[in-house]
Amino acid sequence: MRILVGLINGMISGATPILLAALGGAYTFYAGVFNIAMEGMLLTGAFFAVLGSYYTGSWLIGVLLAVLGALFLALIFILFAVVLKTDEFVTGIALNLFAVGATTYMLRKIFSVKGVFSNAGIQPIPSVRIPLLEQIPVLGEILSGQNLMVWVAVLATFLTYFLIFHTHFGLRLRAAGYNPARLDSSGVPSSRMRALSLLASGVLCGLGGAFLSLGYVNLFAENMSAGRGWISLAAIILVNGNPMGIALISLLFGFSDGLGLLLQGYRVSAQFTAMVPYIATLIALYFYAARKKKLKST
Amino acid sequence: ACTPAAKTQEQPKRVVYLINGALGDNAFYDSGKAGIDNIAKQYGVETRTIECNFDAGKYEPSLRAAVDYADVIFVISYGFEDQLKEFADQYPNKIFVNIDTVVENSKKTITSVDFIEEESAYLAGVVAGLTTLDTSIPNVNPDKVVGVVGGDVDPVVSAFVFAYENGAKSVDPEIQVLKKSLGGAWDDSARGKQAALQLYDQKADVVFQVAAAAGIGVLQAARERQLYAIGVDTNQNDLEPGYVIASDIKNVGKSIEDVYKTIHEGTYKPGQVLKYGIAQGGVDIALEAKVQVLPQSIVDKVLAIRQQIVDGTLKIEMYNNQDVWQ
Amino acid sequence: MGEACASPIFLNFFSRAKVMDSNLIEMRHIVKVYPPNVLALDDVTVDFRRGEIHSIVGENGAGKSTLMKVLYGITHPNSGEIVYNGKAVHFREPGEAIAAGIGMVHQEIVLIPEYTVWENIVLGVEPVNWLGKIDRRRARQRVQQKIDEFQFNLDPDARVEDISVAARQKVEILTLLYRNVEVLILDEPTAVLTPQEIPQLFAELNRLRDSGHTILFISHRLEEVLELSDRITVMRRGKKVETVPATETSRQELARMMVGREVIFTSRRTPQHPGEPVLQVEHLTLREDHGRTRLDDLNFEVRAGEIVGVAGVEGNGQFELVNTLMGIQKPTSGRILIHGQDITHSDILERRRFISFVPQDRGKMGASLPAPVWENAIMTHHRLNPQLSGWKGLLLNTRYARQFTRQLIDAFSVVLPSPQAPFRTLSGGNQQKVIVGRELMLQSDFVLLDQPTRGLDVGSMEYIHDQVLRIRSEGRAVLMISADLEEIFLLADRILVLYRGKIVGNLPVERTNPQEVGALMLGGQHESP
Amino acid sequence: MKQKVFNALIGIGVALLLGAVLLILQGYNPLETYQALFEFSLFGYYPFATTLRNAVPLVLPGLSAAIAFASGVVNLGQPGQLVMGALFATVGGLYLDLPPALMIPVLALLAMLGGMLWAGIAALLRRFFDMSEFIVTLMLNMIADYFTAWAITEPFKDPTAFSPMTPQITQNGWLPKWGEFNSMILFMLAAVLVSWFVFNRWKAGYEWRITGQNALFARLGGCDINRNFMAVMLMTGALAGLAGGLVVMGGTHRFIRGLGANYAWDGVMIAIVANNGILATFLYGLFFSAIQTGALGMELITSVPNEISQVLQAVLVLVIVASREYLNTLVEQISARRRAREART
Ligand SMILES: Nc1ncnc2c1ncn2[C@@H]1O[C@H](COP(=O)(O)OP(=O)(O)OP(=O)(O)O)[C@@H](O)[C@H]1O
Ligand SMILES: Nc1ncnc2c1ncn2[C@@H]1O[C@H](COP(=O)(O)OP(=O)(O)OP(=O)(O)O)[C@@H](O)[C@H]1O
Ligand SMILES: [Mg+2]
Ligand SMILES: [Mg+2]
Repeated sequence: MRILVGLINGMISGATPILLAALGGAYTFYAGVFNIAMEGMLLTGAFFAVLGSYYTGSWLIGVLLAVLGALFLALIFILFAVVLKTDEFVTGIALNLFAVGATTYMLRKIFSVKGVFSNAGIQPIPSVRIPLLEQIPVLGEILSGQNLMVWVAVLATFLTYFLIFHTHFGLRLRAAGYNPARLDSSGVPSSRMRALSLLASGVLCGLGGAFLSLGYVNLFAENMSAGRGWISLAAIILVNGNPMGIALISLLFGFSDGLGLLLQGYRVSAQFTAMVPYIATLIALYFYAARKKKLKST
Repeated sequence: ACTPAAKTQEQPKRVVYLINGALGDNAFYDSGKAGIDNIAKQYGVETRTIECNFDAGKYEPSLRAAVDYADVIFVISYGFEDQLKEFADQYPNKIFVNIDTVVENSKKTITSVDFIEEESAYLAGVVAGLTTLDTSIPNVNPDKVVGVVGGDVDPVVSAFVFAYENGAKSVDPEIQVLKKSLGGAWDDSARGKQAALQLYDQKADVVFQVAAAAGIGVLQAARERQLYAIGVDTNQNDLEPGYVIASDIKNVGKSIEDVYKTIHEGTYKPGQVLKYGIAQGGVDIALEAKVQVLPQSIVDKVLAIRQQIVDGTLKIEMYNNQDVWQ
Repeated sequence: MGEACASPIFLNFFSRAKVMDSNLIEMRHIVKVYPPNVLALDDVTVDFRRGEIHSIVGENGAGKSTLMKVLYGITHPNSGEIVYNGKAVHFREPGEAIAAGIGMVHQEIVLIPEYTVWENIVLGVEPVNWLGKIDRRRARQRVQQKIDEFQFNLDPDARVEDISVAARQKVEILTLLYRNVEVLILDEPTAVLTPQEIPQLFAELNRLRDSGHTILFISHRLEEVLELSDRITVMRRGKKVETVPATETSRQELARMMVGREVIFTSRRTPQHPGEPVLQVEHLTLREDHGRTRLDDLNFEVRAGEIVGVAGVEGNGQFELVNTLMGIQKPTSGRILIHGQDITHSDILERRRFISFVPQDRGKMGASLPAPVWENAIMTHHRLNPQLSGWKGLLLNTRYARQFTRQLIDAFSVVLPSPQAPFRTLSGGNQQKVIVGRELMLQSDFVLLDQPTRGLDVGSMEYIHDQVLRIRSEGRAVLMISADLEEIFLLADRILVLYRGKIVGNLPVERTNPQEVGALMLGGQHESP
Repeated sequence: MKQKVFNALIGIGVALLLGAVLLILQGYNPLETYQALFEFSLFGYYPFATTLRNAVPLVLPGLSAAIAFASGVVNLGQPGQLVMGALFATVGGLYLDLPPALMIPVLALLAMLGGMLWAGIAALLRRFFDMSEFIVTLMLNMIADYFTAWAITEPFKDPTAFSPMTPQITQNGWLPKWGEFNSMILFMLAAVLVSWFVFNRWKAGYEWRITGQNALFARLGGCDINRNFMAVMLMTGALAGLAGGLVVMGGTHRFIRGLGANYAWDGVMIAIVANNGILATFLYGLFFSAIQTGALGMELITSVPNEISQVLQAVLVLVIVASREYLNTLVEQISARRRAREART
């Protein structure tokens, strides 16, 4: 029982950063921007979260700084990909490279450590305990005591869904992806929507990064995004950017990740258990592709 | 020939610390760096550190750069032992000191510093075993379970796990040791934390981390669960005060300083294998912490066993490629 | 936000009264060069009056669209000024033009197929609540209101991908009316309409004019221009030739001003007896899984030395007919035979041994724009013509490829910088000549032409037509799909009319007329004699 | 062509300037730094040889990516294909025993086979379940990474080693060296030439190019799209795999942890910077190899940390591409303005 609960909690906290990043990517996906800089934005967010939290002693400012940090990357992306019309793929790859180098460098410059900065002075993002629910055996243990950012992610999922499919912002955003010429000729510059979508993904990746370094664990480690940005990209493409689908895939990923670790108890080599999430993603892709095929044929 | 003559033979001017990985593990590599910095202070030599960041493409050029630059090279050569041997043979009058593994070149010029991790890891196991049995310690459950999280499944980590398990079982053969490996994700502390959480869910009271940066996640898991962890390589007892009950220390810096001292005094002999166990101060267990969790009784027991090891009355079984992960 | 501002039109009623035929818009000395060096507008000066329908005619590439795009703020002139409502304006983007009351419907319709009609229309000026949530009820009702006001019959909730081309055009116009523009620019709106739909459009335009709108109308079709407009401006090769009142000119004169020489509008087709059937289509049916029938039991044949024209409003099965003939889509049932040989299930390359194919969209299906001309010229030949392959069929014989391209260029008098030049840098007409040449040089007995002269000017059009007639006289079988009835009557021996995937008419050209065919295209019954 | 070279040079120039600004801001002397950079990468016999050798695992994956992208195939699996190639070559080198004259080509072929296999999986998944090769190759990268890690820690591990690695492959499989010049360079040159030839002179290459530019046109023109897709996947997989094999045969002589750490991604990056041109990929590959090799010198002489050279690379990539494209439009606009002026007068 405890193990199951642990697995579910593991799933949730494993899914959160991916979910946040992927939601960010969803905006750019609909706006027709090929954004692979989520990895870098996560990492930058994680770093600035720790920076802010450590120096001000307030996790809130940490989160704020995380968002600003990721936004900074988004701005560079906008400058090159939207303004100077540089290839989006190059911009993304370069930004990821840049993020790794820059965070590592600042880590050394500011905290004069390399690798990990972990310190009691880093204020973590609090977790939310729900008085009455707590009592309920399993459900309580899951719903209560989750990190605040987990609930933010849940909120973000629905908010994103609402924004993209029910507001004029969303209508224009998707128009920018479907047919920028139309959007331009109806008086809304599509480049503006592309820029906005990048800013949105900056904000969300910033939050995701903050969760990595102030939520789940309470430290910054070089390259701690550890490929989560790429997973979120896969999740987005997998479900064509649909926020609900993204949430699902992220959970699937978080779950299989924990499951992998658990399987080690049962004579499976660590390397194979570590593959589980990626294989799970492939399987998901298989079913998704099959479904799309059916839809197309009908 | 420790005479003025030896003294007059020109002193080394430049020292390189060449590591396969990267600084910042709060541990192994960093402790070596500390030693290097002390050398620089003490003897006023120029020192440089070359990190290869585990990038195989960098090993040979780095070695080349090192021999071009320095006359003494302290090297942590996981992964490029072969190239190291070649270079050592090519440059017999440069001093190569290989840390943490035994590398022997045909000209026998490489001196190796070999740490006996098993001794300290064994003590870590003892600490864990005694702790899980002592239900008087807050939150310790009656089940006799302890855990360990390794960054990878390579021989070095396996050696730790092997001795740790022996130590724990020496306390009570019924103690069960659960293991998790991060399969090489040394820098993914979130993963490290999740692994530890799973161990705690499986009733472990103490988790030993052998996972560098990812290991910090393990320590934080301990705090979250109000349970206990054992640190590695440096004294991490105060990283999460009250939850890190001990640390398995590997004092790379000391060994480097010792060896350099001999070089400075001209007593250095190439081609040796220097064993650094507890007795030599190469490895050790640190039990003192700001927030002391271990009852004195346990501390005493552990120190007693430590003493036996120092005296040589207790021989610790060395790791020898057994499969320790099941 | 999103609330469209109070209509300027009422104001205009009063102003209109006093300044009846004052100039609403003056474009002075406009020069536009597209990078690197396409001189699209060469010092053009023209004025448009309030409340008139002003047509602009000219060959392809004469600069009509560019002129309008400059006015609309899509492209920016290198020099020249625009005066609107008495003051100099300079629109940086269409949004500003719209805000000022000028709207444009593009030559190639730009709508979002995935969106509904009302979503397309309100895009950019959506009525929203305080949350930014789109107020669907209000939006729909506003759109409906406009639809009623101007008597367009449209379903605001239909998805654009499901409605006819004519309807899409209405959506485009409505989008502008919804924004209360006073000047409407329509770039070749009739190109995609049937003879029956055009009067409807004109009626709507006249109504708009009477309600105080100014309409700038671009077209190739001279007679309709004469019928509709108050004044007509003729352009040629980026220069304005002249602006004349519609009442004081004629089709012949306009054509001469456009092309710079006399143009013959009569068919040069000589009677000829068709031979053996080359293409036979039997019970060809294409049904999509959820029941929608795209092709409904087609039966017809094309004989040697015969040109069969396929008439029909776009989206009635032409696309699917081409796809099934070419093997892009597999038919649900039925057979396709060439020379009696069943090719229903053979792959594309197999078919290409028998079929020459000129697609309707040069850029999408007919060529690779970035590739050099010669690489476009040898496509398909590289598979069928052994001389093009070198060592063991692995290598490409580039020397022969260039020689081959030369032949094509000479045989079809293509004008181009060099065979190495990127295909995109060729003019539309020359691009089409290369494609037609490539296909006709395949020497296959069956030739499938899909809109072979779409978007070509009179000169290129004449040339292509001559080629089509030539291969007819060579005794090849031609199936020509065209939205342009004039062209079909000019060339075809027999006319197939497609309606909702059915063949609703199979008429010898000499025993029918555009009116009848037009009626059939719209689903009217065909009264056989 | 000349225009291209010119733009590239301008781009590099601007990038280096920006890099210098960056260095000054961080309190380093740009001149010294750049000098060290090039002393350790170009000036001198050993540095140059090293640069060439380090270029191999950049250029080959680069070629792989370039050909794939130019043919409209989104093969991002170079990292995985590289390590699989390395593994195959290693295993071959462990268990086969042939004279060098045979051993070396055989191992090279094995390496290509490994890459092809890994790319082939993605190709088949795309072909039969139309699963986007984009995601599949990305996931396969991770899987290959763990798979090889397993292979060298369990079945093929060197029991005497202290970290996960295989034993050394037989001497016969080692690539010969002439002084500092490692013969893997020859393989690279050969690969470049072959790639160029296939892509520009073969009928297949012609069809790939056209397909990459306009798939529908190629299909209607009678090209066998599916077969071409498969062929491109396999060929690009082979190129990436070969890179892995060469790293083993010419460098480490065994599969060690962290082999091919980030070559392949750099390769992809280089391909895009080179606009998927084959020769351009080769040249940019050399350039980035020089930067990376020289970075070591910066660390040693001016103690500029390795991160900085990472940042520097990012800046290089962005600025080179950006300024190159910006320059093109600029040139066109200038000529347009001239034309317009003529028209007015
Ligand atoms: N996208 C483009 N890039 C570069 N040059 C172009 C482009 N489009 C057109 N041109 C140039 O503009 C010139 C005119 O193009 P256009 O298609 O209008 O020719 P045209 O006047 O229609 O002649 P034709 O009657 O043969 O179609 C062409 O000669 C071509 O070189
Ligand atoms: N984006 C562009 N880039 C380069 N040249 C262009 C571009 N758009 C148009 N041209 C060229 O500018 C000239 C004028 O084009 P424009 O579209 O105004 O002609 P048009 O009169 O509208 O012809 P059509 O009847 O085919 O619409 C042509 O030579 C065309 O090829
Ligand atoms: Mg036009
Ligand atoms: Mg044209």
